[in-house]
Amino acid sequence: MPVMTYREALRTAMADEMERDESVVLLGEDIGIYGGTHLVTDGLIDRFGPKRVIDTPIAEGGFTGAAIGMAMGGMRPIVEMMTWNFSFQAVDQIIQNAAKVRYFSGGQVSVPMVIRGPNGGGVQLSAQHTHSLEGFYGHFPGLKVVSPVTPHDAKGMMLSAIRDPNPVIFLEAGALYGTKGEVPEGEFLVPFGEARVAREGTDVTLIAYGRQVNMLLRVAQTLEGEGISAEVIDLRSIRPFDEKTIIESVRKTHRAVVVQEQWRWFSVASEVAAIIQEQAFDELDAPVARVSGAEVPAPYARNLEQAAFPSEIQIATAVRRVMYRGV
Amino acid sequence: MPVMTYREALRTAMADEMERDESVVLLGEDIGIYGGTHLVTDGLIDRFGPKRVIDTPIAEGGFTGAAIGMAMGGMRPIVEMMTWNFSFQAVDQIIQNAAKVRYFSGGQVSVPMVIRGPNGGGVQLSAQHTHSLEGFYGHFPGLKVVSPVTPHDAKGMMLSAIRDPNPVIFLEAGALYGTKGEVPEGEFLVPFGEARVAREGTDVTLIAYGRQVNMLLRVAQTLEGEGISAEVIDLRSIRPFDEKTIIESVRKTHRAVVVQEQWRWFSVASEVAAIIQEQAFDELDAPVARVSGAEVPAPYARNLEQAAFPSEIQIATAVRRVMYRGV
Amino acid sequence: MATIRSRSKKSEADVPPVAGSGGNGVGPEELPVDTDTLLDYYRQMLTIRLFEEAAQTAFRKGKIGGYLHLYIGQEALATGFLHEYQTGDRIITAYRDHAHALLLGATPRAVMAELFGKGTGLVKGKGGSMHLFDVQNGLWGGYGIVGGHIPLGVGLAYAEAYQKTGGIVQLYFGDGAIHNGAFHEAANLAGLWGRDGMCPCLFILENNKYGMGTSVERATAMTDLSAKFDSYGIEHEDVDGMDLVTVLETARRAVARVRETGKPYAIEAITYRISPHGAADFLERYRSKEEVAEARKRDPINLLEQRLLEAGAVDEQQLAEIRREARAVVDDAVKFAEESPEPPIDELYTDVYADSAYATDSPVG
Amino acid sequence: MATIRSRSKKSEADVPPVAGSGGNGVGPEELPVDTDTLLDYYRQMLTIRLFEEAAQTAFRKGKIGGYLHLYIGQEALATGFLHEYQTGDRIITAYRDHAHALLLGATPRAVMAELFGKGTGLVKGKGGSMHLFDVQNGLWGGYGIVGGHIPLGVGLAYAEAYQKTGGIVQLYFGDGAIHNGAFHEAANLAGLWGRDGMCPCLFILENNKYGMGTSVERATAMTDLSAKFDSYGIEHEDVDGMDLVTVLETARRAVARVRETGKPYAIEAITYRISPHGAADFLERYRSKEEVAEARKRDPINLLEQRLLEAGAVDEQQLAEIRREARAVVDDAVKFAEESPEPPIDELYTDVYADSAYATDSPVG
Ligand SMILES: Cc1ncc(C[n+]2csc(CCOP(=O)(O)OP(=O)(O)O)c2C)c(N)n1
Ligand SMILES: Cc1ncc(C[n+]2csc(CCOP(=O)(O)OP(=O)(O)O)c2C)c(N)n1
Ligand SMILES: [Mg+2]
Ligand SMILES: [Mg+2]
Repeated sequence: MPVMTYREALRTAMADEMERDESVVLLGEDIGIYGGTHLVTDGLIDRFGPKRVIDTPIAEGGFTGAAIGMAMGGMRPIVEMMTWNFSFQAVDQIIQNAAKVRYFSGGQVSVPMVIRGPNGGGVQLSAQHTHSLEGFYGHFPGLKVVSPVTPHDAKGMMLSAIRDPNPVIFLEAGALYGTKGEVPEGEFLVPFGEARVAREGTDVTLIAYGRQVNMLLRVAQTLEGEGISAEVIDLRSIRPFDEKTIIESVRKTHRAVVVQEQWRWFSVASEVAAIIQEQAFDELDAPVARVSGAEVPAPYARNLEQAAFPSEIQIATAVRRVMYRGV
Repeated sequence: MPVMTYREALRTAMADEMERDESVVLLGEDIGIYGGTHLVTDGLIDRFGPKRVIDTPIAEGGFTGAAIGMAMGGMRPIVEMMTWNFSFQAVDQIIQNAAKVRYFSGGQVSVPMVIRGPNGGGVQLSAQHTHSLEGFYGHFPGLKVVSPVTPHDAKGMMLSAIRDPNPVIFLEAGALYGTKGEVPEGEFLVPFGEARVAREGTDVTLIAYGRQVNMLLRVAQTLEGEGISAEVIDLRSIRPFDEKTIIESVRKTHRAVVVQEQWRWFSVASEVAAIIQEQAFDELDAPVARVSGAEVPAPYARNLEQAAFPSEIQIATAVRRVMYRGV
Repeated sequence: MATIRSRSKKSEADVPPVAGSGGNGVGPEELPVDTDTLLDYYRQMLTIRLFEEAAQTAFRKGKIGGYLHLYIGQEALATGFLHEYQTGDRIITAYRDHAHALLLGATPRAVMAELFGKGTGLVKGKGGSMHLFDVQNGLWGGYGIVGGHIPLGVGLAYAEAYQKTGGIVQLYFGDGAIHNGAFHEAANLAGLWGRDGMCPCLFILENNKYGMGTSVERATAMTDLSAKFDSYGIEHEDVDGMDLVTVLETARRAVARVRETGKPYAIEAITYRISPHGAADFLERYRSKEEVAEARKRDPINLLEQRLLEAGAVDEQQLAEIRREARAVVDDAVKFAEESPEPPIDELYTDVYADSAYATDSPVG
Repeated sequence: MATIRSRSKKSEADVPPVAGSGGNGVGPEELPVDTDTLLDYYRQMLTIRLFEEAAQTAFRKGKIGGYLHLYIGQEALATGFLHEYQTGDRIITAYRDHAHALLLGATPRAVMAELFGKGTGLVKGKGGSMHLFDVQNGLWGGYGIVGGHIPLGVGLAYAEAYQKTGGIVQLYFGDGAIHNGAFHEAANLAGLWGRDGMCPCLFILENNKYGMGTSVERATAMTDLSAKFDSYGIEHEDVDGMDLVTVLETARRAVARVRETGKPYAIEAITYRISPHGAADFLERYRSKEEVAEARKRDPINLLEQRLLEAGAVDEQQLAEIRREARAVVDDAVKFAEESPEPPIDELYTDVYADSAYATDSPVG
């Protein structure tokens, strides 16, 4: 299988679909001539021209809304949020129109569109430019929300997203655009709503999505040295959500730790803990533990930013706690 | 104690503070000459004039942002969202500026402001006009989020909100503006972060906020006939959150049901379930049960809308389930 | 079921001609539009009026829930512009949308049933008054968030151009919406895309003098609203929205222009909301009774009636017949709505996603 | 610590006068502003330039993280307008904010330490380059969301008027921001409130030709940006932002006008961003090297140097001395930043709420 970066995997998926389906177009700030601030769309304007790779003014609400209109009108727009932080300006369009117009039109219209861009922190962008919005958008019926971490899933889920007849919130692991991995050639779809067992284990279930999955894999390695066998689950898809894979794992391990970069209150980890205690209550040997971002807007200074996000040490500590190993 | 409506309680609190403190001003659509679409601000423009009761154009982002500027500049604005549904247009201002500017200015500024208005559904306003946004806003550090249900708390929490040096998201029970209750005269503050035990009981803890609290009280009455003694907790304050009162109650009852109008995924009920299993794991005799709104945009038709929100029957059923009574 | 549309339903090849295209110097005695067409529109406007009055009555009786925004006083506007509708065009508006739905061909029965929240309603009882959709007849909604639908309209127009359908978008919005950022961002995109012929969008600003209780003068320091399109390189003109004949003439030119050029164009239609903002907003402190009475003198239906009578195109007996007919249509719609069943409860969970395979409906966890 | 501000620090009573208030017909040979003032500003602009070049170097070395947006080419603009700053005024801008902070009196040490993310930084290392705040000197921030700070500026201006402070707001924003809805909603409010003298806000649109990689022409069909203020009843004028003398003259009139009337006023300052958008944006496909070279010919610092030399107000030796001095200030700032400690980890949890009694910091549940 060819090896490519996360960035290239996304680009390949978009380009392939644009070749296949003329109704697919891209919109966003500086995605064309500039090549995209993260170069995800690099070169596409040369291949597909400015009517299909549309550079927009700085008006997230306006161009996201226009893309919703395009989607209703039979096109398949892919909107780039230069970063998801700017999507707050488009929240009204995403929630009030994209997520709901199918419902309040009694099923007369659909909104086949993708909104994509980098999500999450880790490069000192500070408070206004650091957010993990999985739970924020995942709350709303009518949206689908996904968050791939491997180049493989980046391509396979982007293909699924573009073909999905619904609005898809596609949260890319911004810090990982340059990471490489094997990616199957041609058309392959990674379906939504299926979590991935990234590592098998028997003593404890570690659950995350996005770049925290990679941390979990490293922690699992460390724990192996302590005789703890950790299973690692990559949720991949936030809405729809794969309850089954999690519950099956917990039935085996009887313990779970959920890790996320986002804030703890009313979040993905809250839901995962709630689901596990609901559906595997009698199987649990310890409370589900959560490790989340610090309850502060993201700070700029490197040392503070590092302290604001879950660390491998915090995660390992949480695991030992649910294992009742002296901590 | 005088009896007044929820609406009057809010108005009294605002008027009292405006008398006391000249820096308090109101902004919003049709809050002045029109009297407010829910008449909460009725008469205030006559008492305080148009420089303190400011009618705005339909530009939620703009006037909320301007109010943030006023607050930074030493005033204490109270913004009316005609309904919270329109606040999606102001999300960028609320989250990127109000919640964070204190942090990213290193503590140089503060934002003493209140954003208030009716929240929640129940009067057939359909998909774009029906939201319960406690979890949505509660997710963000820097904000405080409250949701009083009695006229007593409406006044006492509004006074606290106006005097709070932080931005406060004040979610009013829109369906209850006309309900009456006893309200102490003069200055009394209901502090944030303290849940209220609305009814004592020993067998099960029922937890809600807003108009669902009233449902819980009725269900508790019904259950009494079945020999189930239910304790009812009104959270009142979503952020800060009173974990202690809940945990103490569950230590006594060993069972809990959380009820909310909002959607289930990544919500207040998720967090409450997660907290209880974390902090009272060994005390729980059954999984924490949740009853939430149906996972659909709000429908218009009366029968569908009723089916979309938690019913007393659903709640009673959930209680019986956690009590392991045949259901 | 019967619709209120023109007796001779239009198709692209068969748009009823508007005579006297010059249209200036139109005096009360001469009718530049052919009489049959005008009479037909008179009938439609009257039916809309009676339909909405019946809805208001039903609202007061508690048979209609939520919000109900009436179009009373503004009928000539949608009637005149939708006269230019051709198959493939897309119409989008805010929540004051009953007239648009009826004029495009939704049956009064289906619209009234929607207001009543019945399963036979235009959108199965799921949307209500604010969310009328009738995509097969060109109505792309009915939206409740002020300003929020304007970007959608611009995107729909891009799609028309991209797909080379020959269709255009008619995008209606109010004087209150023009102060919302969504308008400005969308209008700027329209201007930009229009340079390449990629935005056949006719902006129709319905200036009915108020956004809820706030007059235009209290909402902006610059009250020449259509001039705000200058910021986006979009040409514009104003029209007297109370006079159907003038509206028809303007609509013809404006629609043709947008269709030919693929560029946006804007109309500010000066009109007046005679009804309260919503059916529940009885307190009207923001305007005087005298002002409303004054506006009623230019009620578009009376104005047209006057013209028709003065031109001898119709007599009192014919008018009475038209009224009787309109009343019958409305009575039938109300009866149908009353008698229709509520939507089946299963409908609660449909139409959330376009791929029904998947649902996340587990309210009780 | 030393600041780069005017040697004679201004107070309300003691604003350095700008001579030749007429200011038109300014030729290269005559200097309508007194020489000492100009020399002082030359020193300040040069210090800013060297400061930012040093920051860029530090960024490349990985000592500065996140984003770093330089003001190179635009220095005359903030220098000229902030000349009119009086105690009590409030200045607010976007993320391209180093010059504003330095000119208002933040020490180069504190600003550089902020960029380095150190505890001695202007905002304790919490904000970084985009979020410089120095409230005691009138800087109300540094914001990173395009358009997002514009409503804040309008609200700050309302507060000035409401509290009768006599202060005004200088609100800076870019050509890219003018297409954002936040600008339009805020400008409309400013126009409205200004009618009652309740909005002493000077809008300063820094048109540096590009919003990131998008030129003004590719962002809007109507490129006369200041004319967009017409929609809000706000008067406006354009100024050559490269020429300090012209800027000073314009600033004096504009600020006085806003201060007297309590009404908003707008300036479009035509300038050019010589540096890349951000320090990491080396790929500049959107403009040619020739274009940048052409713009460099009107580099505001060279332009001023030329003027001073031609007028005989300064000689090469004096210039060398000023350069040496500026360099020393910058070197000292870098050294200070390098040697300063990181913020204490406890700072992570402070400044979230203004009432420190309460915190919700339990990341590990
Ligand atoms: C964003 C938003 N804010 C507020 C409202 C409440 N609201 C509904 S209609 C309306 C007035 C709109 O006025 P205009 O655009 O002139 O339309 P008209 O009602 O006159 O037809 C307001 C404020 C809303 N629906 N959406
Ligand atoms: C709402 C939003 N969208 C996108 C961005 C990313 N971004 C940062 S600066 C910038 C360009 C802004 O251009 P302009 O306003 O002209 O200011 P300049 O950089 O030229 O000083 C963009 C698109 C952002 N910060 N905020
Ligand atoms: Mg109006
Ligand atoms: Mg610029």
